[in-house]
Amino acid sequence: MDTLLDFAQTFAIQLQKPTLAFLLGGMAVAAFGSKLSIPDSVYRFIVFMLLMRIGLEGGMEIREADFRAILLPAIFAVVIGCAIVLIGRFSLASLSAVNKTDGIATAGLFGAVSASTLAAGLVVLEENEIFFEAWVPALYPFMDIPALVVAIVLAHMSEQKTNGKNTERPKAWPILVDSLRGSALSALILGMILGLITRPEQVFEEFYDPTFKGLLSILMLIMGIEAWGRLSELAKVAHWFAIYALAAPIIHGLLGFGFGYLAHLATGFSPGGVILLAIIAASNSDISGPPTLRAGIPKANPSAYIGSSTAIGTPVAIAVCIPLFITLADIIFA
Amino acid sequence: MDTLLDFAQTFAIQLQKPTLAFLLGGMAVAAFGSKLSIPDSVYRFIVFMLLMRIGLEGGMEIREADFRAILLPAIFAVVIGCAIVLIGRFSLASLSAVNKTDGIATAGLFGAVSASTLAAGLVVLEENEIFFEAWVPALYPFMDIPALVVAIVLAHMSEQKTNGKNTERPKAWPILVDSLRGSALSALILGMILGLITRPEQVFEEFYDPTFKGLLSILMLIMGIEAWGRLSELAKVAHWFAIYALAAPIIHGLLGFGFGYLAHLATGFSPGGVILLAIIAASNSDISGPPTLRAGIPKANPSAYIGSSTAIGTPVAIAVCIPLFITLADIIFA
Amino acid sequence: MDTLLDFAQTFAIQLQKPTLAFLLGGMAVAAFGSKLSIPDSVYRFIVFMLLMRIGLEGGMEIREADFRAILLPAIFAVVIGCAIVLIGRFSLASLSAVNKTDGIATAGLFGAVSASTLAAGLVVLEENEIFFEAWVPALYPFMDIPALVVAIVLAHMSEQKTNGKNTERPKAWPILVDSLRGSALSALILGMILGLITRPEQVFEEFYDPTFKGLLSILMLIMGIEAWGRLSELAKVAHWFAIYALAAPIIHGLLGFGFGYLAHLATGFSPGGVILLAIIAASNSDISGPPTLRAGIPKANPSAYIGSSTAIGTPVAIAVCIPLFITLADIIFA
Amino acid sequence: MFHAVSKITIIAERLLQKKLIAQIEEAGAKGYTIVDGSGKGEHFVRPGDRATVIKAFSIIRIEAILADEATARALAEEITKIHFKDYSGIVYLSPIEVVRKDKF
Amino acid sequence: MFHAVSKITIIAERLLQKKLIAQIEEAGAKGYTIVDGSGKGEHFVRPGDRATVIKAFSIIRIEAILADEATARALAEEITKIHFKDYSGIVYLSPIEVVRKDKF
Amino acid sequence: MFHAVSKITIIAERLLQKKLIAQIEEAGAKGYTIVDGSGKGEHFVRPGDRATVIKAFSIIRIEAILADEATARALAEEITKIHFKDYSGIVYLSPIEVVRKDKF
Ligand SMILES: Nc1ncnc2c1ncn2[C@@H]1O[C@H](COP(=O)(O)O)[C@@H](O)[C@H]1O
Ligand SMILES: Nc1ncnc2c1ncn2[C@@H]1O[C@H](COP(=O)(O)O)[C@@H](O)[C@H]1O
Ligand SMILES: Nc1ncnc2c1ncn2[C@@H]1O[C@H](COP(=O)(O)O)[C@@H](O)[C@H]1O
Ligand code: NA
Ligand code: NA
Ligand code: NA
Repeated sequence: MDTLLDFAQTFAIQLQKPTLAFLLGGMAVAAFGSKLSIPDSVYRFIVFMLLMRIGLEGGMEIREADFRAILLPAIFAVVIGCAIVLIGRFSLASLSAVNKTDGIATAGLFGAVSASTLAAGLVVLEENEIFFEAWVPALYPFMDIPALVVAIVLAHMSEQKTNGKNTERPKAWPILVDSLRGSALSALILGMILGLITRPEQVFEEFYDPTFKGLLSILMLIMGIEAWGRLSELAKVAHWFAIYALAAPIIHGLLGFGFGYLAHLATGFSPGGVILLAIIAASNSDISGPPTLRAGIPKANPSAYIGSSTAIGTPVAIAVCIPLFITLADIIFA
Repeated sequence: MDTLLDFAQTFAIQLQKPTLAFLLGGMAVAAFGSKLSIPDSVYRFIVFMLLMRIGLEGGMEIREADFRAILLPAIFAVVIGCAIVLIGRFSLASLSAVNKTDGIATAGLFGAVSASTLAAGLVVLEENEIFFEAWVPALYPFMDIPALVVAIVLAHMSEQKTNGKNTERPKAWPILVDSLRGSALSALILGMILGLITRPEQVFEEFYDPTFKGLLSILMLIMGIEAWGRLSELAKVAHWFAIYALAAPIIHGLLGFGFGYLAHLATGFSPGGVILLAIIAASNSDISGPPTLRAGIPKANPSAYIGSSTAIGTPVAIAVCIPLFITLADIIFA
Repeated sequence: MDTLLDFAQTFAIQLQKPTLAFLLGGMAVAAFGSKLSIPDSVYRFIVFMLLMRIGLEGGMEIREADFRAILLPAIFAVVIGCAIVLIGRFSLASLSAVNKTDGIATAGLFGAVSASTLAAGLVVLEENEIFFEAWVPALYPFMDIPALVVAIVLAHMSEQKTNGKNTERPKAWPILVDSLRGSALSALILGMILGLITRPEQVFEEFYDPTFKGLLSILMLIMGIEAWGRLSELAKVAHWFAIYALAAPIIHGLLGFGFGYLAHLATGFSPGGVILLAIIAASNSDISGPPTLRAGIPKANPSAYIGSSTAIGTPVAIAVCIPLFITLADIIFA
Repeated sequence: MFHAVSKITIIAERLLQKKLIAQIEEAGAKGYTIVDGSGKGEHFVRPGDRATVIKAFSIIRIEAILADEATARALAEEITKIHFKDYSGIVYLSPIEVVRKDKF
Repeated sequence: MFHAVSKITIIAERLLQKKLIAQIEEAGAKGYTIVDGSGKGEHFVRPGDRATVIKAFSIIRIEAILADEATARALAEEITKIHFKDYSGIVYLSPIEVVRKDKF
Repeated sequence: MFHAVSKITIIAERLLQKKLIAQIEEAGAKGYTIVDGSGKGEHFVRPGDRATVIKAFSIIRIEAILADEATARALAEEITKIHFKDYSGIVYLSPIEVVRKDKF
């Protein structure tokens, strides 16, 4: 009961914070039928700015990091990414009302990671002055890429079985390279490398850092507008997608939290790191995942997986999961 | 005489301020035939940023506002908006050399409000350290929407009379909703709501506020370039439009000043508020008004009303009216 | 030997600075085949911001400048611009393996000036706390325009000779006007005029200046991506273009350094000014030059001159020449 | 195997987009493609990518392929009649050939 | 003097751009032109300039002129067969006339 | 009632925009529509929306409808002769049908 109250309170506080407020504001504005929109080029630039900022900071702080401490969370990230897709494969995708290929693609997207949710999580942790290891955002690709690879391979296997035909099996390597070449991961990794091997401290402090929260507020507005706009898409596919999209971020986040807790016990992974790992697990890819899945699982209907992710998954991950895991950490690490 | 000197001096000082300087710079650059231009997506983003900033501030300060103090200026704003259109209907639009429908549409645009002029006014007041109630920008829709509604209804009535046919009369409600859905008013109102019910103080102070003047300088440059570019448009319609566009902002502004003064006497509306109400009245819509009018008065020639407003009305409102009303307030409230 | 060591050290330090790091990062990202890209409208806006910032600062400080001190460097800039094109005409363009018109156009581009290299030079000088006269960036057009005029006239003369036909000779005046109308020079000059005759101090300090380094880092990233992308273009034309593009910035820069040194002896031109003049001379136009040349020398193959400049010339000017001339100044003015 | 079908192209103010699309869909088109543009006609010049201040006035170019020529002709006439007395715009039909007739 | 040639127009997801261009060039086209667009078909609505979150799904319109009609027809059939079972897209051919036949 | 008219499409460097429009208007066209594009031809690849560093080199696609076919043909030949020896670009004519012949 207390927990629930705690969560309600954290949630109420978060609601007042710009991150969540702009997300809901975007949804409200779109629901009202407003023509307000942020130009596409501005959106893409904002995503670049946020990921470059996250990458630079990660890179600069990783210099002093103990690489052994990173190892376990990184392995866990891979495991979580794969596990989420397998869970989806044997829950959502095995329902008779759900097209199997669509279900697997959706599970792949929910296993993958959202840059905007990650950025929102970072800001909320900072606002709550919760410490976390600066390299935690670097876990992103470790969960993201395996999830996409597993989803594409599973979809292929399932189609094989249905068609009987023996087409070439998809290889992990090209999918991995393709993922790394996506604009989101490229920006993040470039930022990390620049942070690690050069001295971008000044430009970070004068430019990338001070604009972070402001740009995030605009990104949240965009995500809110987009979420509302995609709801109609989702209405065209089976209800199960909506139900999955509601529950999955919470379940995946708890899975992430559990693994994070193990790492806490084993190697002293910080509570903030545990929360962040849970947020990464709860998130579902909105930028880089969809094109990779579209190319890798062409028979899957994008309305199903993009609708599930953008219209419901991401708002739930940001609005429900972030405050939820902070509350949970409060209780567990109290 | 002294007044004129005063105005000349205020004007000379304003000329040196970036707001006016960038506006004139834009006109000069365009007159020189330069290819300098600001990309459309950047322009739309800047307008969003300015209106969100104005909205957030208004919303945050409205929390403590005395709603009775707002009532009278809000009613006056509605009255001014309607009055301006009626004045235009019986002056410009009743000239035999002027197409009646074009004249009414132009009057509608001059009754409506310009976000860029409002932003410029706010910055100039701040620079001159003139206090005003933070909710004054919220008067924008109270003047803007009635003016558009009245213009559309009048245009319809005049066409009825000419054609003899009895077509359906336009309703106020859909025009109001359409206006609120426009990107400018949506951003302003979303900002106000977020400012009112959430706690955006930090993102406001770190992001929206510090970029305000800089972004405004770029908007002024764009308005200047656009003004020059639209002059040729204006040349295609009757001279009366140019004459109206020169005089109207000053007359409407004085009307606004007068009503503001009444509110000052009645409820202690601040001198800064009076100036701002005059600026809002003097301004003519450049973003949201034209599409609403285009949809509502399709027979009106956009060259007439957009040319009048963008090429002459807005530069006069910014360059002449803002310093004029500050000087006037100096004298009257001295 | 010591000099070489010195240069190696300066170079190593510069490598760590964001300017160079983002340039190389952009090249690396493009070489990896990443889809990371900055939207075109953001790119054009960044260039505007940088040139406006440079212009404003130049304009504000020029107020107190001694115009006699500017005269000699300005004359030298004109001389250098013309000399570079003549050197190119009698070296690159006279090789039998090189199409003469393509060679002259390339020489014209290398005689002209790059806004991004200039901006990078300014930031590096500032980071190294090297003083220079604030009007030095104003030398840009004095070198840029003569180089383009000379190249277009030379190309015309050479085509005359080949064809025997007597077509109209290109006039300098329209080329000059066209150059000044380009978006880059327009922004720079507008900034200077606004800086000179108005009071933009506040907006400069709050907006244009603090974003300068950050925006430059993004511009460098873009230049890097673009450089890599254009390499394939360059492969289509004679190798001599690549060799010229490698050597020319250094040679031109040394020429600029020499003239700067003369000005130092004659009128006390500062060491920082000498470095900057060398950087301007070393730079090759990437924004305004190409369209002017395309219009003026239509028979020249853009792949030749744009490939040479963007793929090799600009990276060499930024990555090699800037640290080189700083080291050289260290030695000479020690 | 190729099939002769009709393509209708509409160039109009962005303002009309919603209404035009509704009409196209009602006429039975299974899809449409829109590109942004700028242009000049009787009315006034519409700038392209430059900051336009009034975006709603910019031009869009909609094309829709219809399997049945008569439907396309009727749609073109209807759109002309309803919109292009008051608003800017033009419509034209082009003869084209497609591979999958049942797709349109 | 004018020459009758074939124009092939492909409207497809941006995702396919690289592959489509490779096929066009392989078929012998000496050039192509691409414009960005948005649209709706069987699959789903593709927003235009609004922040789309998923850019790769937006629509491109490629046109290529081919001197030889048979080649154009073969290319249209090949593209339909290879891509448009799984991915969104349409192809059509238009008869056009050009001045310089050897250019295509 | 439909009328057969000619549509001229010009794909060229943005650099030529002003001159091309002047020629189109001089030939008597009452309007034209421009869309931005990218492409590849003999000369070189023109990137699209990516930061291009050199915008003036990007491609535009102009289309203009002319009521008179002979005029359209003359215009196509003139543009080819004047510009497309030195500059990049192509022109083609398409047969189309319009509702309001007097509009063009
Ligand atoms: N003859 C034409 N050829 C091509 N496009 C045209 C033509 N006339 C008009 N347009 C296009 O249709 C839009 C509206 O035309 P209008 O209704 O004549 O103002 C213009 O902005 C052009 O984009
Ligand atoms: N009948 C049509 N007319 C014009 N464009 C179409 C048509 N059908 C489909 N398209 C375009 O082709 C894209 C993919 O179509 P589809 O494969 O049906 O989803 C759509 O987004 C439209 O841009
Ligand atoms: N065969 C073709 N089909 C379609 N567009 C072409 C073709 N050839 C050239 N183009 C377009 O015309 C532009 C200039 O062509 P070019 O003069 O050959 O460099 C190219 O960038 C393309 O956009
Ligand atoms: Na996930
Ligand atoms: Na007004
Ligand atoms: Na140079």
